[in-house]
Amino acid sequence: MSFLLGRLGQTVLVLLVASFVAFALFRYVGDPVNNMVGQAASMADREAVRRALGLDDPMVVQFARFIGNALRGDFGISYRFGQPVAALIGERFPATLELSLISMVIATGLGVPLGVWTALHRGSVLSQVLLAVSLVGVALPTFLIGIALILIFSVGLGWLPSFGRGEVVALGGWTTGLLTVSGLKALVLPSVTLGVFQLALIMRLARAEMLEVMRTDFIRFAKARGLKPRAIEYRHALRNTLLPVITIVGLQFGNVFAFSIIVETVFQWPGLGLLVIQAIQFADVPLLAGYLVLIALCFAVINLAVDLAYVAIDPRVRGSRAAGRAT
Amino acid sequence: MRLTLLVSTALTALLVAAAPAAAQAPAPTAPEKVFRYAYRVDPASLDPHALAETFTLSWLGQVYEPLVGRGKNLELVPALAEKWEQVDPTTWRFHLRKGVKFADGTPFTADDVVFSLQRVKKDGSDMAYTVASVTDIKKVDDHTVDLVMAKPNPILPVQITSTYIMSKDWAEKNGATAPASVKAKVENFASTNANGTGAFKIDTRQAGVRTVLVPNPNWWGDKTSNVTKVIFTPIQADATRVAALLSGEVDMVYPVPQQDAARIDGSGNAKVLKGAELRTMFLNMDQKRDELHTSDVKGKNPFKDKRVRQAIYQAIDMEAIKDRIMGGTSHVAGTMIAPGINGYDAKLDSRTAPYDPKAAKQLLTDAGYPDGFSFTMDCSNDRYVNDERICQAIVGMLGRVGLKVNLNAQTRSKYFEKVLARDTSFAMLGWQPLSYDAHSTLQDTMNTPEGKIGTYNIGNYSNPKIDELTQKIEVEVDPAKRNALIFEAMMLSKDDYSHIPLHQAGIAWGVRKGVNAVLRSDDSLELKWVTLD
Amino acid sequence: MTAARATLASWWDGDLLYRFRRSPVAIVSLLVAVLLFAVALGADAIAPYDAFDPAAANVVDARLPPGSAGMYGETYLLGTDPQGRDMLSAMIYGLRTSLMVGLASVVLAALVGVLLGLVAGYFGGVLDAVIMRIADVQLSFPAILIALLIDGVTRTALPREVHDALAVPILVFAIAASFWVQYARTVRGLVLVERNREYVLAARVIGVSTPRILFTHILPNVLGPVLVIATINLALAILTEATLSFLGVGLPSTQPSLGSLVRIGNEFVFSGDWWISAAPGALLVLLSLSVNIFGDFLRDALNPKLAS
Amino acid sequence: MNALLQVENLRVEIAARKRRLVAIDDVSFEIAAGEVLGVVGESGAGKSVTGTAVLGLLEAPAVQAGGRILFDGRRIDTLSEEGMRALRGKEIAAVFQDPLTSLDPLMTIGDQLTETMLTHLPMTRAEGEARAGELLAEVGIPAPRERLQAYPHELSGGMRQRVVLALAFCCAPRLIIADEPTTALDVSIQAQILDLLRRMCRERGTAVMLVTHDMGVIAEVADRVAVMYAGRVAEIGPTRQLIAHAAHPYTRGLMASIPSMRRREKELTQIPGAMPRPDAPVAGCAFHPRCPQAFARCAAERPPAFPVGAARVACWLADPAFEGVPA
Repeated sequence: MSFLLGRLGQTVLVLLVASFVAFALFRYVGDPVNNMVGQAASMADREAVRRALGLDDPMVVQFARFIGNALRGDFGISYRFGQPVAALIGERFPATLELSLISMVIATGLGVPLGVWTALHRGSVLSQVLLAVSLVGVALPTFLIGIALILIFSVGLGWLPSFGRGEVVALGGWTTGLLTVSGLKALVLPSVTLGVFQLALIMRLARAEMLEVMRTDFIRFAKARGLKPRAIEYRHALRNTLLPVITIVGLQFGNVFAFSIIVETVFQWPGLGLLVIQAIQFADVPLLAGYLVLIALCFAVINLAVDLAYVAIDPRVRGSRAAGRAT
Repeated sequence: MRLTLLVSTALTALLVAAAPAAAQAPAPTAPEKVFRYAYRVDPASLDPHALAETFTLSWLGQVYEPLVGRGKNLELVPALAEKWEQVDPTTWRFHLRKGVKFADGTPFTADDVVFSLQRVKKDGSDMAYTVASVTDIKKVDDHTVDLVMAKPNPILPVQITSTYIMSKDWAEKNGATAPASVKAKVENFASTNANGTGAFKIDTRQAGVRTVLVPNPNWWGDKTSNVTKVIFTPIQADATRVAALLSGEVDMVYPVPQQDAARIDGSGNAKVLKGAELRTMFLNMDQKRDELHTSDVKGKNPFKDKRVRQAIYQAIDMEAIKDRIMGGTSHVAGTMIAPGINGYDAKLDSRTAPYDPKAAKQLLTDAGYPDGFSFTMDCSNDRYVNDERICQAIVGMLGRVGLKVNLNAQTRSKYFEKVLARDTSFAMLGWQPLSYDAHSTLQDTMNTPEGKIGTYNIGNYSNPKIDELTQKIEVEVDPAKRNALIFEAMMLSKDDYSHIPLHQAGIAWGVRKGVNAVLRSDDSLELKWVTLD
Repeated sequence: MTAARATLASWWDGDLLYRFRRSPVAIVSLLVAVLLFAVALGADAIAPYDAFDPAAANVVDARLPPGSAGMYGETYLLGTDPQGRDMLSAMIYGLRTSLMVGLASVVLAALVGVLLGLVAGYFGGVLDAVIMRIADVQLSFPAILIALLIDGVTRTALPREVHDALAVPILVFAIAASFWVQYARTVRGLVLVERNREYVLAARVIGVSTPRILFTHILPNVLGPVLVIATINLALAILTEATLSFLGVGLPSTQPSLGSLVRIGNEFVFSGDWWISAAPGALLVLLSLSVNIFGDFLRDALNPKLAS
Repeated sequence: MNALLQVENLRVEIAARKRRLVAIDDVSFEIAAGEVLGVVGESGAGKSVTGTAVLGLLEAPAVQAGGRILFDGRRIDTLSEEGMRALRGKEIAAVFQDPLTSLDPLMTIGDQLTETMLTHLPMTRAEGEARAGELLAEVGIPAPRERLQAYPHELSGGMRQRVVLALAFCCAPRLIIADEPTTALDVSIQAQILDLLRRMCRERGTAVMLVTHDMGVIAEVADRVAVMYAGRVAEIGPTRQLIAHAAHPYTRGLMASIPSMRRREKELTQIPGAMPRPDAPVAGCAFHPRCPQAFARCAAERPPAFPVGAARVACWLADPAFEGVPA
């Protein structure tokens, strides 16, 4: 329980910091006025708009107003889109989440087995090749990968779409591209682009962890017990390898969200990243503020998921129940 | 928190939702003619009076209509008004088209015109300037409306070609009687929905992602287009946009970066339509401060010296910019208005002085700057075609005559904030009169700044003679006399090197084979003229 | 001091060098990295033209293919960019900028991170809790996002001239701000182990001052892992800078970095002027790859647990 | 000869850089069925490597470079990987030093026991689980049935080593390699575990190779002792004889430490100087630089094993031809 309380405290802290950063943005970034008036507006018009937005109030007043609104989930109306920020984010969030999830699934689903395999076959040529390729994967800038994939698979071969999300299906308030052929096709290039770096990273990490676990005493003891190699590698080593890997996968999720900004720019993927890069360009502060808080929230949710995964896998974390039975 | 709630409900919805409803359910009874096209951005709002921004207005022109429209060569054509006349010097009478219906079926009448123009004048409207001269809007009968002005305004029909008419009933029923205003933080039904008299109507729309349009069955006009469905997508990244055209995912993209034109033409399944913009790019020099605040010259302002301005003019090789940066598609400008703008005269449109770095250096020496001087140049990097590259080229050219220019290229919002606050010594700007009339160029970019006048005269150039001529042009009814006045004013500016006109950028649309579109020099795609083979 | 010297000796004792001699990949990667560093250092002498001087660009020579001759008799080995700038020169200066930003941000992050990690690990308690909480919060904001925000904020808050002059320090700060956590966490973990070692306890008993214990006894023992993190972070920092510049929020266009060169080149991927994007892109990948491979080698070589 | 285990001229080398270091050099000994052989020596003397070699668990860069290992008269060092695995845990079991790290932290004790038995013995899962409960009872764990569901971290160190013993004995092996089985435990628990080990071996007639640096343990448990020094056997013989009449100067040095029984390693190294490291081998007798009785021949020639009573001693002093140190 105290474990969860501590997590909650941390989440609140993160949210507070996020709001502060969001407010700092609100106060200091860009002059939104120019984005809201046309080219024919006079300087007097501009002043009027500035007053209407409350940009002339003292900072403290603006901060108080910001916090008050944020607590009610109200981040105001986007300067750029003229719609409530919460609605805009809600509309775009599914696209980014699906993209991030799928790329993480690709990265984890391939990265962990490859990492384990290369760890178990340290000397083999294929393992060395895979390692070298993974280094290239870590070293390649995401934007270059995206451009190259478009050139090859969209323009060159014409197999996969170069932009957008394809046909989406609405499930309640959620739109998903996972249920249509065109939606799935559209997902391929962006999620691969986003996943390459993570794949390489996770593979290398899984390999390093696996190697480390394979040197532990309990694996040595398991060998001394005459267990079959498969049992040692998969029943014992792999499960112990997964713990740190899960932590990293959780942490990397934040990075995937950030890198989705680049991928969404390259592929015109209609998600939050595209929204936020526009928000930065147009100094759309309410939108930025909402985005920041959402990122912090996502972080909290992912952390919770990681904690739950730990509880599921690692009996040592289920402390309280076990304590009653200890000698 | 609402956001949490939103996210969690969305998640729940995903997990438990039963019946997936297909967003797009094409039912191909007749062969569908789908036209898919992409532009760099999405229209900012669907409210036709919310934002005076060229693309938004152009795009909304497919759904909404003005009283007076523009033809394929930008000539005035009847739209919702069949004809218009000046019944006296201060009254314009518009005879409305009969039998017109809005997309929702309600008939179009004079009440809608009165309502819409009043709405345009309300707080929050960004289009008020188009009817600023109108003091009264009178319904004469169901199909006649009078616009009354305090003083004669000969160009009113020209000014209102983007002033769109909404349905009074629809607006009242949906609480959209005032313009959606990002300024007052109010949005309304009209910013996300539309009901116009135009050739197309909106089927579905997700802002910033995708908008589907279908032909408006109630449209009054000549049905040239055989398109049955239009899918519009904003694609911001140039490379992705071109890739989408080349891979056949869209039928048309614009703008096409000039350097990609050859590739598209050579692809065999698409071609590039080319034209020139109506927007003139030009340089502004601060001619007001007594000392340039970004320069190493202290105690005086070199730009106040006409020889310095001329030196800069002669140091810039506009032809090289055209060839090397604009891919040969731009039109080198000799004056501040483009061909196609009312008041344009080819006699204005030649270089005032030749490109001649030696002469420029001599002029600088004569002016007392044999070793040149330094200053900062402001430039946008995402507003105009190749803006940053043009500025970089200019910095290089000025460097060759000894002027040390620091380039400050930034995103449009920051750029405009800075230069509109006159926090600049030297800046590049583009201007396209929304009315396609030289008066706007004179009033907004060349007149002495005061109140609503001269807002975009970034260099604060002041010439009382030009100010006076501008006022005369505003009220002169006789076209010939009016054009003579415009000519005179433009010549004054040229002789004075008040601004340095550079060019009108080329317009390039990438069009797939089998798609026929009309390239208009205001860069506006009119869906009603699009046909598919 | 003896502990310091002993540790230093144990890194650089024959073992590391021996492993290095035996690894052709490590040798090549280090050679490439060193060569690139040297080219960057000597940019002023090596680059055929001054890429920072806008006057040197001649728009008439724009987009010439590699090997072309310019209007005034210049030779462009790798062609020219859309401004008529010599690609080779721009890339050499871009390399310098990228390396400068990468190195500086790694050094800054390492300094801050090591210091905070030492303090948190050695003193523990509230100080530790506060520092590690900050680190946790920091971790929830991805590097790119932090850098984007910091750069965006300073860009608006500072006058343009000031920002331009400070562009490199700001970028360095932005990248370092997201990298320090890794050092702090690693060092803290190591310090927790080291501080209970006998030699530290002994030093404490005989009254050696705390800073002295930290810097002469503990620090040398944690430098190995720090070096490994720093090398790998250098590659990451270079990529981060490139990514930010690609998004257009990095350095001003008058101060090319490899990332901003690729961004410009990206506009020409369909035009047939392949060298504008391919040349700086290849250099960027080469730099990042060589540093990464060498970092990888260092990690394996310095990690006794992985040593075989 | 009815020895259960015979090690003949075992040589283990470690590949390092350009040369191969000799970790175990010409080591020979045998263990009879039901016999406890103590292997004693300073750390680095090669005790554990010898045990590991017998188990067939040498890992690169260490390799067996010579000699033979026979189990029950059958050569086992040439067995295939799978053949050796089948033997490990079933015929030859092991107990390692640290019970805290010998068990897989993510698996219950019952599962680890069952898993081992199911690998080697023809039994059903239910039988395995029942047997696991009995085993826990035999090693003296209270409430054994409930403990089957416990995870290692829920048990104390002593309990865990009992579990390790249960794992070692679960398939009724004929030989147990016990590598410092009590070193990591509290002194009070050491005796309990040692008693348990001795009792179980006696009951089942299991032979033990007990690796330790603690002469006290040897004196208490072992039937015979092998003293190792720098990868060689210095002296091997009945425990009683070695304690009473050690022939090798090194053994005598060791015996001097017995009065302070059950002390730690420091006592063992009371002899001035340090054991030569494998990368700096010493010519002749490896002990001669530290030997108070060394003479010229010791530095020049390596002593073979001379029989002294029931023992064999690798020392020139034990040479029947030896007449005394030349003046």
